Amino acid sequence: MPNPFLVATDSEDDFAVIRLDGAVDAHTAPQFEEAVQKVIDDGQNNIVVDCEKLTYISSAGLGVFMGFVEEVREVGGDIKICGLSEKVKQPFEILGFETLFHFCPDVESAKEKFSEQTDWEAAY
Amino acid sequence: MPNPFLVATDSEDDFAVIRLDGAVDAHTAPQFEEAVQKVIDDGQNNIVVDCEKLTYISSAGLGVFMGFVEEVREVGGDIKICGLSEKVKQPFEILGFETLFHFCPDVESAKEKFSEQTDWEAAY
Amino acid sequence: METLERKFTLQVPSSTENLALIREFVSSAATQAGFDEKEVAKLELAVDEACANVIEHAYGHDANKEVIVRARLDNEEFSIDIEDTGKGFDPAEINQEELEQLISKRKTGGLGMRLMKTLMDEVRYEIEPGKKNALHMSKRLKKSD
Amino acid sequence: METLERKFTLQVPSSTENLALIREFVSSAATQAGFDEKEVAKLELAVDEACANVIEHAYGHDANKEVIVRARLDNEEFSIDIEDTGKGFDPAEINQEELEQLISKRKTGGLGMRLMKTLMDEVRYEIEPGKKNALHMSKRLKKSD
Ligand SMILES: Nc1ncnc2c1ncn2[C@@H]1O[C@H](COP(=O)(O)OP(=O)(O)O)[C@@H](O)[C@H]1O
Ligand SMILES: Nc1ncnc2c1ncn2[C@@H]1O[C@H](COP(=O)(O)OP(=O)(O)O)[C@@H](O)[C@H]1O
Repeated sequence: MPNPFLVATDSEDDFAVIRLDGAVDAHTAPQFEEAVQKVIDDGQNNIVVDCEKLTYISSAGLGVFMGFVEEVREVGGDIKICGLSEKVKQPFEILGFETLFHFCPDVESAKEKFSEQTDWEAAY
Repeated sequence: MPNPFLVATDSEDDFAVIRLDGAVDAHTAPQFEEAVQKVIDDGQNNIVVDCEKLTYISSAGLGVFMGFVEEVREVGGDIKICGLSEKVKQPFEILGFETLFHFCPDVESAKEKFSEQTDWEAAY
Repeated sequence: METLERKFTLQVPSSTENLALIREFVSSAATQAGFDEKEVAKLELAVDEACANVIEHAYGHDANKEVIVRARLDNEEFSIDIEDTGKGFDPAEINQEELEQLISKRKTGGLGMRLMKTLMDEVRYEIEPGKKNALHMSKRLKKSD
Repeated sequence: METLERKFTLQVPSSTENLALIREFVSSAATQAGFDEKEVAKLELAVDEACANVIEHAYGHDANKEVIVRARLDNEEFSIDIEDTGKGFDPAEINQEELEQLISKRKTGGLGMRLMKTLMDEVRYEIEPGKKNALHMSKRLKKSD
């Protein structure tokens, strides 16, 4: 198969970094969802999703960001998205994710972004 | 498209190295054939075909080796094949290429192989 | 100018496992139509969304059913037809909520049809309940400016 | 044990440009059948050879014609059917020369059918000249030892 999908989670400092490798579609989104759920269950709400090796994402994958972000923001955490290529960024842009999520170039800048206070409530 | 095909030719010392990148099938074999023809037209008969980045080869690609090797051997040259992965090696093995061609791990060892005298005539 | 017409058809079991192949199929046909990499990615996404809906909503993940994707290209446009014989639905009744609403309701779905409409020039459903549900989408090759 | 049956069909213009997609198609279906990477590569190659023959010999590179590949998998085997309506030929009359001969005659072809026969467990042609030429190939999933 052309696109084996892999998801790996690391604890780095005070953050959970979830790395997506391959394509997130309706077939593989459940694995991504499970990874986010596990991080939250473990009490970590500062989540960076590293998309550097993400080759594709459909609405099933975008839905994972949508479904969890409120929950972590309520307790002062966030889900930051980093490393998106121009091509993979398209669906995020089309649906207006950039006004409701922080996009960062890499994991380091995503971690730094957590120190900024953002009033997401005002956005929706 | 998943497999763009590239062929690049370099003159290295007294050898022409033809590097195949991608899949050689009935669609792309003519580009490979053209590259070999050009090398021979330029008077170079010591040819190394570097298959390190070759992901696939069908009989159309194998036919290029078959069609030219006699011509270069007649004038004391050869076509050596190097860098084949286990997977891509399969069709060569099935058809018995290893008794009629030299397979080498890399370009350097293929070049060295030219100093050995091989009586290919005895093989066919 | 020569009129070119090319048809591609793919029929696979109705399982999300086959979405990757469906995207390869669209990518091949769209690349031959002359779309650039970014446009090809859009077409792949639109067809993936449409087929994911068939697999999930029309056939409820029953892999004994089949998804059929037809692509057609000529000098002017690239079109896609996807048919299902599932339960059907009324596209006009689908309430397309804003991303903000979806997030505050913690929804994980509801974006597919919006994506399809944004990505393609034309998206048209023909629903004949109990018979067949047909989706036609198209994209022009060269935008008239 | 549950009997599983899955069918995959791909129909594309008769052009070597589509061989890459044909291989992706076979790779997807064969991977779902449970073949390992090396076996999948063999199936891709056998089907590529068969389709290249249809595109070149049956249809003489006329891209207005179409190549249809059907794959079927069940618990026991993976089978492929490829049909063409081209001029046909008599497989029994094809003189399969040894590699040595081909090389000394500077031939660039003549290996495809030998590859197919080695790669698959079964290769069977049914030629009805002027009507249709059908090729059936299959490979067992688990070799009986
Ligand atoms: N082919 C289909 N058959 C039946 N219902 C469908 C089909 N396509 C879409 N729908 C309905 O339209 C709704 C919205 O679809 P969509 O915007 O793609 O979001 P999602 O699939 O994430 O729910 C689906 O939830 C479903 O009820
Ligand atoms: N589908 C087909 N229709 C017509 N002729 C065919 C077909 N398949 C094979 N052949 C004939 O059989 C010959 C041998 O085929 P093959 O072993 O694949 O080698 P090659 O295609 O390189 O010639 C071809 O040259 C052709 O004459």
